[in-house]
Amino acid sequence: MRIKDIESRMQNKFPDSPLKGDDTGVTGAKWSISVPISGIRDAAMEFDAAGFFLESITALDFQDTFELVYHFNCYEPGSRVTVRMLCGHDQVPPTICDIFRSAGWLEREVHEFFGIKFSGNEDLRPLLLPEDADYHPLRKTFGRVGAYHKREVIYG
Amino acid sequence: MSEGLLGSELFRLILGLVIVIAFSQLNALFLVWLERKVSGHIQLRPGPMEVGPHGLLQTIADGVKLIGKELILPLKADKKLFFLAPVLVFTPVLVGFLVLPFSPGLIIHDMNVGVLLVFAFSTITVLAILTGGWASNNKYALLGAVRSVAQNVAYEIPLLLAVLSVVLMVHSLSFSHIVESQKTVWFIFLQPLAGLIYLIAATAETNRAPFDIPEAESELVAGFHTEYSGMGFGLFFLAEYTNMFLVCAVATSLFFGGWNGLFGFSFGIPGVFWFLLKTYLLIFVIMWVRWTFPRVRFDQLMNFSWKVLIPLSIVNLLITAVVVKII
Amino acid sequence: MGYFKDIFVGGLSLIEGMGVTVRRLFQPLVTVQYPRQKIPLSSAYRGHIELKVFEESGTHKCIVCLNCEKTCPSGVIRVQGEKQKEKGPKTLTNYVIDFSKCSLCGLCVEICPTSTLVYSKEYELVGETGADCQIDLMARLATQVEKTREEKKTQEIAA
Amino acid sequence: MDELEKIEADDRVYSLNLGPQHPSTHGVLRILLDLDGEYIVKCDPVIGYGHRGHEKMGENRQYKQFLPNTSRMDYLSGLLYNHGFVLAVEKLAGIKVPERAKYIRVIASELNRISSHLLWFGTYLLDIGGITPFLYAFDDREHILDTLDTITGSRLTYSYCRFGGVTRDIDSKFIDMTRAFLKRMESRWADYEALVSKNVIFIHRTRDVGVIDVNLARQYGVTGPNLRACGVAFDVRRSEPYEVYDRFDFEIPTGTRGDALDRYDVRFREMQQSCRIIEQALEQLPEGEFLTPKVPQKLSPPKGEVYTAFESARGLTAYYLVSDGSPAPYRCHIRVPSFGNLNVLNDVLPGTMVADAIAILGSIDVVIPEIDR
Repeated sequence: MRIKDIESRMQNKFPDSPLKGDDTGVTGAKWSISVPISGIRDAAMEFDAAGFFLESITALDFQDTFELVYHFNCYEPGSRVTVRMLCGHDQVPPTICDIFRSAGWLEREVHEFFGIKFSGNEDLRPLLLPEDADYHPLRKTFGRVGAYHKREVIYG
Repeated sequence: MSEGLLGSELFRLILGLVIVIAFSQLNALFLVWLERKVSGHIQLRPGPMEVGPHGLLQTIADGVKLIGKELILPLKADKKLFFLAPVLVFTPVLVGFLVLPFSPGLIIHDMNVGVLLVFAFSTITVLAILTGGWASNNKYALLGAVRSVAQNVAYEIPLLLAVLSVVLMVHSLSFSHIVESQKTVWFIFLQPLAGLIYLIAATAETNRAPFDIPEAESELVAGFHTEYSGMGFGLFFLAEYTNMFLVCAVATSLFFGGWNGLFGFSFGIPGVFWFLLKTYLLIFVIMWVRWTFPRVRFDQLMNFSWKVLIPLSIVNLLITAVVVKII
Repeated sequence: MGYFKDIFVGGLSLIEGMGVTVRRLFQPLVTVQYPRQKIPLSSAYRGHIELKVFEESGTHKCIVCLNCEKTCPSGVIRVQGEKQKEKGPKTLTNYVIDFSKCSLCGLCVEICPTSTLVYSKEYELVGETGADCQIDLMARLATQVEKTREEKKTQEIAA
Repeated sequence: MDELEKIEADDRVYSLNLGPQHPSTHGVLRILLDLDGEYIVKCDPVIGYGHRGHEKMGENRQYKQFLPNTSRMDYLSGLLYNHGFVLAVEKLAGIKVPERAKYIRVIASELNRISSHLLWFGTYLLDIGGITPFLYAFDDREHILDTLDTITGSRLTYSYCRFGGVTRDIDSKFIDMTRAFLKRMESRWADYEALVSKNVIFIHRTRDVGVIDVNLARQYGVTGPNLRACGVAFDVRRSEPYEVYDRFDFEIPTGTRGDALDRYDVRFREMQQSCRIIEQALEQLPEGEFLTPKVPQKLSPPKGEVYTAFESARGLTAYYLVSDGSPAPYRCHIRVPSFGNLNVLNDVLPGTMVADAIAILGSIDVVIPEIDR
């Protein structure tokens, strides 16, 4: 069971961050963990060592902060795990594209849509937007926007 | 020399050339229509139906459209070579028609080296393709042209070796001699392997699927004629079909008894119809093959030639030589 | 020996493939010659929307509630109505759809409280400009009413 | 001396711009290839020509208004994308779905999966030069489209699923047509095998071409048939059964070598498995409602997030929706399988030939608008 393996690895690595389990299955993940910006590379390395693959990277734009959401999964049933990382609007998280090769494009996508830079990722050319795009369309300050909340409004 | 001008060799040649050009063009138009019909029915659709009865005039309409189109010369293309290539591609085909034995009296110029002439000139086709591909100044076209050269070099060898085994049996390079010696038994029954090798190599020579790698539209867009528009493209297209007729006609003469009937019986059908019937049947087979198989890869194509066709044809030639010597 | 076996097996597979294609030569065609031959439309076919003509009233039942206009994801629908009496209900005066934007999702048809929006069976549509894609459902309704009336007449004559 | 060699080496390598207008790039993909002769030295896919901003659109619309958008991402399996989206929203809002609707969705989804695979089958053969199988596959696909047309009223972008069910109940006509289709396919598989699967040219074109091993697949997040061809039996329908997939007996086809031939084989057998699923679903189909009437027109799910994965025709697809309690999602992210499947080309293509590149690209089965979103 790789999920058990990664559970103990994460608890060792991040003793301060509790694993938030999800029994309802709504979030699609077995549990989620919040890691600090400095910890994402360590976490990714643990997932790589445990044989997980990176399913997606995406970001949420809040008034007070960005939140990066990494979904890891492995080839065993129901083993999805969410790793969340708060990242201030002017902070630069480290890349994990040397650990998971798929992260290269995913980070490029997050960068063009949200303007989050990843230190260490050399290739942050826009992926889906035109080559000369200097706007970040998924930010809540761009274009038509329904609501712009602080993080606690949704996550309490 | 009492026939005067009308009987002179020069007049025969010129008249023949005019007939050849007219026939080859009409024939190519018909073949294009036939190809579309065959492919259509194989694919459970009717093919062209709109212009003329069963779409018979469709290719003429297409030709008129092609003539009306602008000839686009790519920037930085070599103008002279670019326009030379489509013309060049037709020369060998037309020369080939001069020695084809349609029926005993219907040969424009019965040469004692007819077979040699056809194959000597057919090499020019590849020169034309290379010229066109090079002059277009387009990477896809150049890739197609380079592929075409390699392919033709590789496939001319088994082609000629297969033909050689027939020539050995007849001791002649004249088409009419070869056809006459098949009066009772076609050479395909004596030389089945050579016949098969000839057909495969001929398909490759004419750049037909599954050996159409110089054009390979899913890889190289349109290969060597990517940059050709209007009648430039049209000439390449017509040449392909005329060429196909030529190789099938040669195959008919060499292996399938030419104007002769089946096992010496002609069933009252004139020789020229026998000849055309067999040629069109062979053309149908080549079309059928095209609409059945995927395209082979470039290196596999070369492998097939060097590792299978050439050894087999050499062995076949050796056996033929030995048998001919003994008999 | 494997060399010859490969050639033989390979050749055989090619002949088998040619067998499949040549059989097709003698099978009936599956295509139809479109403008002359047409295949029947499925009963569920979703064309652009139109106003339904109800038999009892001979006209539509639109109450200008604007639900369709509000629910449309692409802003296709423009509905206008006006009150004929001071306190009475609104009557429809104008119903125009911009078909070039429509994605045929059917949300408007489902939300219509009086079921007066239905899918038409129209599929031969062509337009050269944006204006050609504007479909005036009120004008269309007039022809629909005309058509049903004629159909009724012919039926009566036949009866 | 070294310098001269370097210049020569530089001269040998030239770049070829494959696409966006190229017969085999399936839509608007552009690949910058550095070539040495016919061999590929470097490959850089350029995507985004079909970017429409679906994620931004999702944030600006009510949940149900985003429904038509979903089938326009992967237009070949639009119904599966519809299906996945309603699954996500139903989970988020806690909407119960009647049993019959679940079965209907599964049947329609599997039909759509077969039609998507059939289209891939045809175009893949087209890519490697066989034109006739393409039309045979389209002939079969036409039957599926006609069948789906009778219940959805549409042939490509279905918008068939609704929160709490589907738009239209299935009738005996649909069931008969589906059964007839299943029957028809039984004889078709043999034809395809004779025409393609056993064909020596086809096998030579695909065997050991574009090998993706398990580790490379994991590194790039490759999913779906491409992953199963490497020998990993990972299928969302089995690992996280949604709807009623846990009630059916079906196999997950896997390969061993991870090459183009295996990917072909896996998809080919997947179509047969989908037929099996449909057969069982038709048998078990219960009576009842096809749509819950209780879903409010303006749906405002509670605050929270949902991540729902489902198996589209190309692999693991997921909707990530964050709700702030309003009728429109705060964030709408879509995890698309083709993203990783295309990304892996960066490592697979170098060292192969141009002709192989086409064969590999086709075998990966990418749908570009899905990546571009």
